[in-house]
Amino acid sequence: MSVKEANILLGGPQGAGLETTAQILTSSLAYLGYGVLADREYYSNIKGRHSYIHARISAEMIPLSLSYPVEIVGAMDSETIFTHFEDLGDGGYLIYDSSTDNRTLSSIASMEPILKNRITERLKRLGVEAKVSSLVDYLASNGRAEIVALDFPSILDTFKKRFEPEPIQASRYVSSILVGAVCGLLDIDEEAVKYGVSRRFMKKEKLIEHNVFLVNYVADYIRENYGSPYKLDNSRLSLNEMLTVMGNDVVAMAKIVGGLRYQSYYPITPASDESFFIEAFERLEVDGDSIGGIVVFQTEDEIAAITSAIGASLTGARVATATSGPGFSLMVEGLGWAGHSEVPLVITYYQRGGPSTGLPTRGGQSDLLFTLFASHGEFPRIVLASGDHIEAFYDAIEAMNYAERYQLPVIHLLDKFLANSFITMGIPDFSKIYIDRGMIVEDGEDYRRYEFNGPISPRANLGSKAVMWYTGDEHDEYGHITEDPEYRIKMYNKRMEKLDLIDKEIDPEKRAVLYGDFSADYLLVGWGFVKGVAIDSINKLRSQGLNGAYLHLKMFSPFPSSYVKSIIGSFDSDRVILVEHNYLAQAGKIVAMNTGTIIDRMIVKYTGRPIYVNELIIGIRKILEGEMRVVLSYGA
Amino acid sequence: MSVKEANILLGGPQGAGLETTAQILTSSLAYLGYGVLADREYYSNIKGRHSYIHARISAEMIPLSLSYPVEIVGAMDSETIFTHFEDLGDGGYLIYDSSTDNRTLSSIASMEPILKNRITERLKRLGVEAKVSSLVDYLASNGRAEIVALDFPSILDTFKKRFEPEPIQASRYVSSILVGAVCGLLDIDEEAVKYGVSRRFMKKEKLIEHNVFLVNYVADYIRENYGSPYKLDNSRLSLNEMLTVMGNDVVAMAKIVGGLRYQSYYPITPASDESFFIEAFERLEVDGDSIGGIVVFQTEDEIAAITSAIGASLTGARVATATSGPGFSLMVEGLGWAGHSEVPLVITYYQRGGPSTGLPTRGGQSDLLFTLFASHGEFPRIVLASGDHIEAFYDAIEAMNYAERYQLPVIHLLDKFLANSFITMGIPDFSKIYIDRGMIVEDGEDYRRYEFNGPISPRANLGSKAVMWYTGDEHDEYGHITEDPEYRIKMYNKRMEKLDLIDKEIDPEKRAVLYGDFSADYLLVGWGFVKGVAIDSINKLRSQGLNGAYLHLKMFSPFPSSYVKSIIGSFDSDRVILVEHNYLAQAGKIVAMNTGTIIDRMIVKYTGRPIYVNELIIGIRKILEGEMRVVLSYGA
Amino acid sequence: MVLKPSHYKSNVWIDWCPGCGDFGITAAMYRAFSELNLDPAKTVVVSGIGCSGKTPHFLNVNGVHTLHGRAIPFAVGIKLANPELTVVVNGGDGDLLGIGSGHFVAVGRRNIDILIILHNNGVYGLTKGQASPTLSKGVLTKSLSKPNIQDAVNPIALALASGYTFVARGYSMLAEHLKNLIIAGIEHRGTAFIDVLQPCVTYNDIHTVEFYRKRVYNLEDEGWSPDVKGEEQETNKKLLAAWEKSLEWGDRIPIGIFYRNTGISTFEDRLSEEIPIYKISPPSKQIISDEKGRTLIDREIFRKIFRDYIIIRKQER
Amino acid sequence: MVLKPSHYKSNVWIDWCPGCGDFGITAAMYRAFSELNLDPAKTVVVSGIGCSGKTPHFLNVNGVHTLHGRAIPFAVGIKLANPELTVVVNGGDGDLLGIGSGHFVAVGRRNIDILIILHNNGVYGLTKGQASPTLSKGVLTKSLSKPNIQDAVNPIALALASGYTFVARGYSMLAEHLKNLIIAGIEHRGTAFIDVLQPCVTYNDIHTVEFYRKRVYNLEDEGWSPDVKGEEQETNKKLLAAWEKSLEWGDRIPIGIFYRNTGISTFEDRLSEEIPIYKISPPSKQIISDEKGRTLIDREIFRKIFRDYIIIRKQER
Ligand SMILES: Cc1ncc(C[n+]2csc(CCOP(=O)(O)OP(=O)(O)O)c2C)c(N)n1
Ligand SMILES: Cc1ncc(C[n+]2csc(CCOP(=O)(O)OP(=O)(O)O)c2C)c(N)n1
Ligand code: SF4
Ligand code: SF4
Ligand SMILES: [Mg+2]
Ligand SMILES: [Mg+2]
Repeated sequence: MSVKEANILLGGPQGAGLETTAQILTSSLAYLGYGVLADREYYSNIKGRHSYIHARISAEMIPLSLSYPVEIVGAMDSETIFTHFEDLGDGGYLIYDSSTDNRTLSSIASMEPILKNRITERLKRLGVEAKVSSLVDYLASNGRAEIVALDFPSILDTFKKRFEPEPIQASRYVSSILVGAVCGLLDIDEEAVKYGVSRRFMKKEKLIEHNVFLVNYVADYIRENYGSPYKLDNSRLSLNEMLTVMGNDVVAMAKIVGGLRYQSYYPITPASDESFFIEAFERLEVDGDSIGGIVVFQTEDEIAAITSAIGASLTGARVATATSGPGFSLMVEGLGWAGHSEVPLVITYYQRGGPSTGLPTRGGQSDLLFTLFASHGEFPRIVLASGDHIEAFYDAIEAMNYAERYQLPVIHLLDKFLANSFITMGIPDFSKIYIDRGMIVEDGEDYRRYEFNGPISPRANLGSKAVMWYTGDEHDEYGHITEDPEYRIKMYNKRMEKLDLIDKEIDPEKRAVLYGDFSADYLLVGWGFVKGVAIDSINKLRSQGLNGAYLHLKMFSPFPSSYVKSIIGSFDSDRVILVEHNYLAQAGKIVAMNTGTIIDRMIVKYTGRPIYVNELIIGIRKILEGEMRVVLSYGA
Repeated sequence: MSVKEANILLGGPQGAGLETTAQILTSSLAYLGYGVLADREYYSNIKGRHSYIHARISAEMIPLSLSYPVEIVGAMDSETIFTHFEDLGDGGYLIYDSSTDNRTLSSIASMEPILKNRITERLKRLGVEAKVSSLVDYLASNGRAEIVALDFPSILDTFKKRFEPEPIQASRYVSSILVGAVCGLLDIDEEAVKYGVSRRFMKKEKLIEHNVFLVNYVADYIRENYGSPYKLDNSRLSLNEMLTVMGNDVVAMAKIVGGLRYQSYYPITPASDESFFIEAFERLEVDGDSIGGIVVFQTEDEIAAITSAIGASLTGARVATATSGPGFSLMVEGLGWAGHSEVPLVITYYQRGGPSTGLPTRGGQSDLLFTLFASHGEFPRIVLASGDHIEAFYDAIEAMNYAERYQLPVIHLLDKFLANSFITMGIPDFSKIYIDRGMIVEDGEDYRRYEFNGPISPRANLGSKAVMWYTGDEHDEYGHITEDPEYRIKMYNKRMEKLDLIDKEIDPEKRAVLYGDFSADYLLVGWGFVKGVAIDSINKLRSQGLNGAYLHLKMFSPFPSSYVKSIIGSFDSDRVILVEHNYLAQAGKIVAMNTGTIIDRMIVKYTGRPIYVNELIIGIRKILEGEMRVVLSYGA
Repeated sequence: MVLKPSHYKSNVWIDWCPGCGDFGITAAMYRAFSELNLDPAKTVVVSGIGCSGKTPHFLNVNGVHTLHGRAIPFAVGIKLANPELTVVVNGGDGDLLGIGSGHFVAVGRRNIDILIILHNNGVYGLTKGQASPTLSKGVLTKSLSKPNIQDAVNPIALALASGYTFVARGYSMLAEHLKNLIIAGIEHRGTAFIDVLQPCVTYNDIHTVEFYRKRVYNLEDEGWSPDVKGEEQETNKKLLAAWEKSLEWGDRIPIGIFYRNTGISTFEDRLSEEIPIYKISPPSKQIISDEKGRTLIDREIFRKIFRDYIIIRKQER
Repeated sequence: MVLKPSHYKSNVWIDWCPGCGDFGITAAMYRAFSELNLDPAKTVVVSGIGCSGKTPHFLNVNGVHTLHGRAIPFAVGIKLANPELTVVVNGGDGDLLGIGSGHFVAVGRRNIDILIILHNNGVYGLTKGQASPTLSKGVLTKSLSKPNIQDAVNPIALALASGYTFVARGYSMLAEHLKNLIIAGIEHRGTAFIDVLQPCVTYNDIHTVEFYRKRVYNLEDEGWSPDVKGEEQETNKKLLAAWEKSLEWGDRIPIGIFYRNTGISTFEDRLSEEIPIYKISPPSKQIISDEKGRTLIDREIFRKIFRDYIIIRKQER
């Protein structure tokens, strides 16, 4: 027997090697051609709080979404068992450290009191003592789960006897026990294990040897004692090469490919990993030769991040900055200057759970309306949101092209879900990529930066032969201050008419994409990371006889109003459902503002955790049965 | 013969005493019971650029709006003549300094080249040489205007001979020449002049004596030589006492009356005058006794302004901060913290011409959408806009009440038009004023700042007997950080449900006010300073047989959706017209977002100058004749 | 009733990395607060964002965990509105000297009576170890991919240049000494600053406990006298001496009070001069209406206060 | 071709108040630029907001009139992206030392090769005369309704504490001297700062031309030697001497170069070490695509650069 896909959850304390586990597994699986999507959930904490990885592995496709229950829960510690035992599907496998059998729930200091109370209540209702062994027994005894009890310390002892690792490091091998157990259950072969481990530890031969041993040792044990209940089908994916990347990485790669030459940033979760990635490639070396150089500049704050990026852009460099909510809030004044002064600028915006500091390491989509109207006064901007890793790649390059072509700020909206989830994907299609730097001029006798010749004036850079002026005040064609009312109107119009130009030039079907067709029974409307789970849920429901479609909104400014109106308008209003990661259903507000159509049915989630297929399906059914608003809440 | 109202325009270089002129005139007129509205237009400049005061004086009412042409143009300098000669109505009076007859247009360095070119063109077309004397002759000869030619230097000589003022001061008497001329034309009596001058120079007997002399001297001359063509009717206003105030002053007074105890600010036009006003009353002395004390704190920037105000609010003080666009852009992150942490806070927001530095000393209404969605994430806020000085007074107090009652930030939207226009108005009606501090508790065993008992938890202050925690992270009832999903939903809902509570508690008819009735032929929809000109234009048009109504939007969050929808819905869609001081017709977007009704006819103005009755009337007619969008542009 | 140090510990689980220097700072605060017998309800700990930013949650006094870099202006607002409160700011080096350095400089011009404690660990802890403004050029901690390209700011020198009237340095592992500094800082009337050397065990493998153990010495042990007595001459002398000491960083790192000047008026004093009732009745304490919600200022008082803006109409002719 | 000072004057009408010290600063800039024969197209004047903020419009070189307090980070971005440009910042005291002081401090840690000119007039000019951060406590200018309640920050001391490698003071009415300072500041490799005493005739009736005329003296005339030669010892000595001088403010006010250290690498140098091609081919100069708009990085190069992220599938079994 074998399976087409497997869902797994691995949990443990922050800082204890969970990421290593995920990287090894993903590499091994990719090596065998499987598609993987893995979400990382963690607290705003460096060490000790509960974190976990939730993944889907598929032999048929690159997974677009996640779902519960899972087939395997791998627990590094007892907090994971208590937190996730109900995430395990009937008959699923719980991997845990049997040496912790005597741990009680109350002894777990790192668990939030609120959650502890809730679990206590739950266990009471189930009649289970709040102790690891009791919970495990309960799961085993009523056939709820298969228990893979591994005595971690004794496994490590065996291992230590053989390899004598430095004492301080021994604990860091725990993650390999989990990897091994999973490899056993999925029947990942030795070659793949070796591949995965080698990639993780790159050239560190000793570490590789140790960990390969440990993984295989545990995997063999599992195979012997449990078989491989989730042995995966051979992959049917056609990719021969795969990128294994997080969302941050994908965007960073795209920026590098797209010619980014200056990125400023101030550290912030979950945006800064992108900047570190780019910095690692600052020399842009190929076979020892440099083909360019990228300045990645850590500023003193986000105000300096955006204003220095603007400065750099004025010299003609292709620039961007990357941030998250609190950082963007500080960039608002600079954004206005860029919009007013017609500066090409990309802001890569990773949304997290707001408001304020909010849930800084969790996901959300609650900043859309803010990005559309941020900064005082009116100026044109592009707001573009990506739905998955692949979209993010192409969009990141388009964003830079748009910024230069239209000489304005482009806000590229992403979120923590995407930023921090691993995926395996194909290498981008280079035939779809191009670079558009807009209208650039070099020399400049009597150069006028804001020459009136339509919304776009030819751009000369600081350092070219032209002399020019910029100011945040209203200005004349040269960039000098003017308060003249007639000029004011002309210059204001010139700026604002960019929106009409863009609306004309960029195909509405690129700005909003319909998955499915008009004959569907219902229409989901969403954006960003909702895409995957929406499409998968629709597919699931289709197999249950419900035919749905998904309207994926990508560009919010300028908004493809008539196209969207026509699509939404062709569905009965009680069959149109917003799906968003926020409270207000913000995209719905933008639809209403632009089309006059109020969508009043919505499925929303704002716990900071992604929307899962299992809950979205239920949500859709509820709405189709007459509920107006469903608030989702699944996930620890 | 006498008139019911008079419109005048007085111009001169910034820093040359125009404000003095306006203050003296307003006081004199108020003393005689007339209603005055006077707008001040000036460049972002300290000395030398052209500025002017445009006023309406009425014997029948407190004027709500301004209009062109005017009956009197008083020119301190030749720039005023060239800039405003076409603002003068047929047969109107031009007061000017005949010693400048030889000044040519091209010699005026302070005039913007763009404007200079335009005037040159215009004069060419009129066949007039670009010289003061030629222009004056042209106006006189074809009967376009009556010319009041005063030789300023020789008048000053006469005066100097009599009083021997210090040489440096003589030039500062120029403003009194203008006052005198206007007083002559309007026939303002000596007692009133004396009153006006005395109030301006308070107790400085010598200055009073000098200026009274000069004003009367000129006024007498005018009466003798020109009569008093605009002798005003006796006032029919019933007020026995009048406040003569600018918008800034009114709001400051309201805040003082309303119990403000801490105001932080960073200097910015046109907001900081409000703070200076409050500071002048920091001791709150009545008959020598202090009845309170207000800390007015000039911070290092607007970030410190908002965050220190939040800090002060946490101690239980009634707090506010006042700013304009660029300052608000910097406050966005702090705003989110206040919303998230449920802190009572008023931000008095004076809009000016954006985007960016924009037209920093001109007016606008382009920040509405920004205030509604500023800061990342979602949290409740109130956004309230005032339409005139009187509304501003009551609203400023309500804003503080709302902030404390609902424990949230309240953004009180005003604009430069209001801030910098003088008005005469009655003393507020104290029976309409009350103070509501919301639910405050004093002691606190096991106090929970965010106790779950509906959207509003009883508030204890720092310094009370309770101990409490605040954080910008998502938190539990105590204010400690939590990332628990179930708690997250509860706390998030608690915050957001404030909007429903407010929507229930505050009468929609207070949030949107209909002037006129449903039987009207057309409906104007506007907000803020548009109110006066909208109502006056409707009245004007009514006398021409067109019956209109005006829907005045006052609260944008929470928006009185069904009330507004019902009003707008009862008009034919081609008879509903947005009137706004911005490009996008932003209030229209909010109407669409909340009601699904797109209003697609609009009259907008974004030159930074107010909308005038004369142009609005034309605009309305154009729309009723089928135009979709009218962009107004009157005013230098 | 005297409260024991343990009373100042809240029941929130402390989620700093085991061994983090922040534990030492917090412990010193518990002890200092206990020795001063601070009323938890009249004490406010204000923090920014970072590992250091979590501090208030671990203390059983009022806590205000604010925004990255903004702890100082929040604290200033709290203090000005209710000067009877004891206000302590805890901030990271990124927090106070990077994004927040504008406020750090500005508060020096005011001498508001608060204590600012810098958690100086050389890194941005909570965002995973980027170089903070106190990390020197060329230093390569394990969290960095290449040596630091920016130079370090000198917190002591900067505080002195900004006008702080109490400038000190402590070390988180010397809790008794740090406790005494905190007590002195709280007792100082004016803006007090303590630069606390705080090992970050997870990201900074240069400025470790080992590193500091060898280098740190106590200024007092060398007879250092930080106190300004009297005239400007003396102020300048002490200031310069402190500046000189602030440059000492290498084999020997001084801790203790570098500079203290009690002769400068606090901002609260200055406000009292402007507004005589300020101290008895600061903004937080004033009553602004009667029980029925009527304003203190009624029509008559309004007419008196704003008489300069009121025009009484000329009697009808 | 040598450009005369008048060439650097733009044709925009200068709308400062007659007699304003800003005229002197601008005139000194015209002359310094002329002596250096700067190419207007390769020179950028960056300003904040305020009376001082208008400066770029009056100069016939590239001008970037930015946001209040943000001139420094704008300038930093310009310089880093195109290090061949001469970049000069003009800012007010509110601008650079109030709202912008965080950037003022931060740039000191980098030693980026720009010159910063402070228009120090003691007031917020363009917003009508509020006290700026350089106005001392108790001072009552005619624009204030009561004596200043905040103390002054010392620009020279702050710049020294922040790591500036060239710190000077000029006086706007001594144009020749100021011109020389500007030349020295531009020629200095690293972050240079000139505190220019600038009378505001409209709002500041304390710090007038008369006031300065009596007090200002030239450091050079007293044999002051600001230059650090060599080791750290010397750096600290010069730094301390400069700090001491910075405290001199009263009957005698020194102008001239307080401190200069040419031994610190510029940020641009440091970047070149990281990215060898940086100086020849900085961000502004790089070609990122071919004429057809194809990316420099094609599929093959992509596979090479990112090979660590690419997994080649196991050959089919
Ligand atoms: C405006 C803003 N920018 C960035 C962040 C992200 N952030 C969180 S903690 C932190 C740095 C913390 O470093 P430090 O202040 O040194 O404190 P530590 O963690 O070292 O105690 C940053 C940049 C934020 N919360 N807000
Ligand atoms: C963010 C922001 N806050 C406030 C202002 C208003 N503002 C304009 S100029 C100015 C002060 C200028 O003072 P200073 O920097 O000393 O320059 P000066 O006019 O004296 O040359 C201020 C506060 C602004 N433009 N932007
Ligand atoms: S990351 Fe460093 S500063 Fe933060 S808790 Fe861990 S050891 Fe402490
Ligand atoms: S206000 Fe002062 S600084 Fe501004 S232009 Fe006038 S004199 Fe100069
Ligand atoms: Mg730190
Ligand atoms: Mg200034």
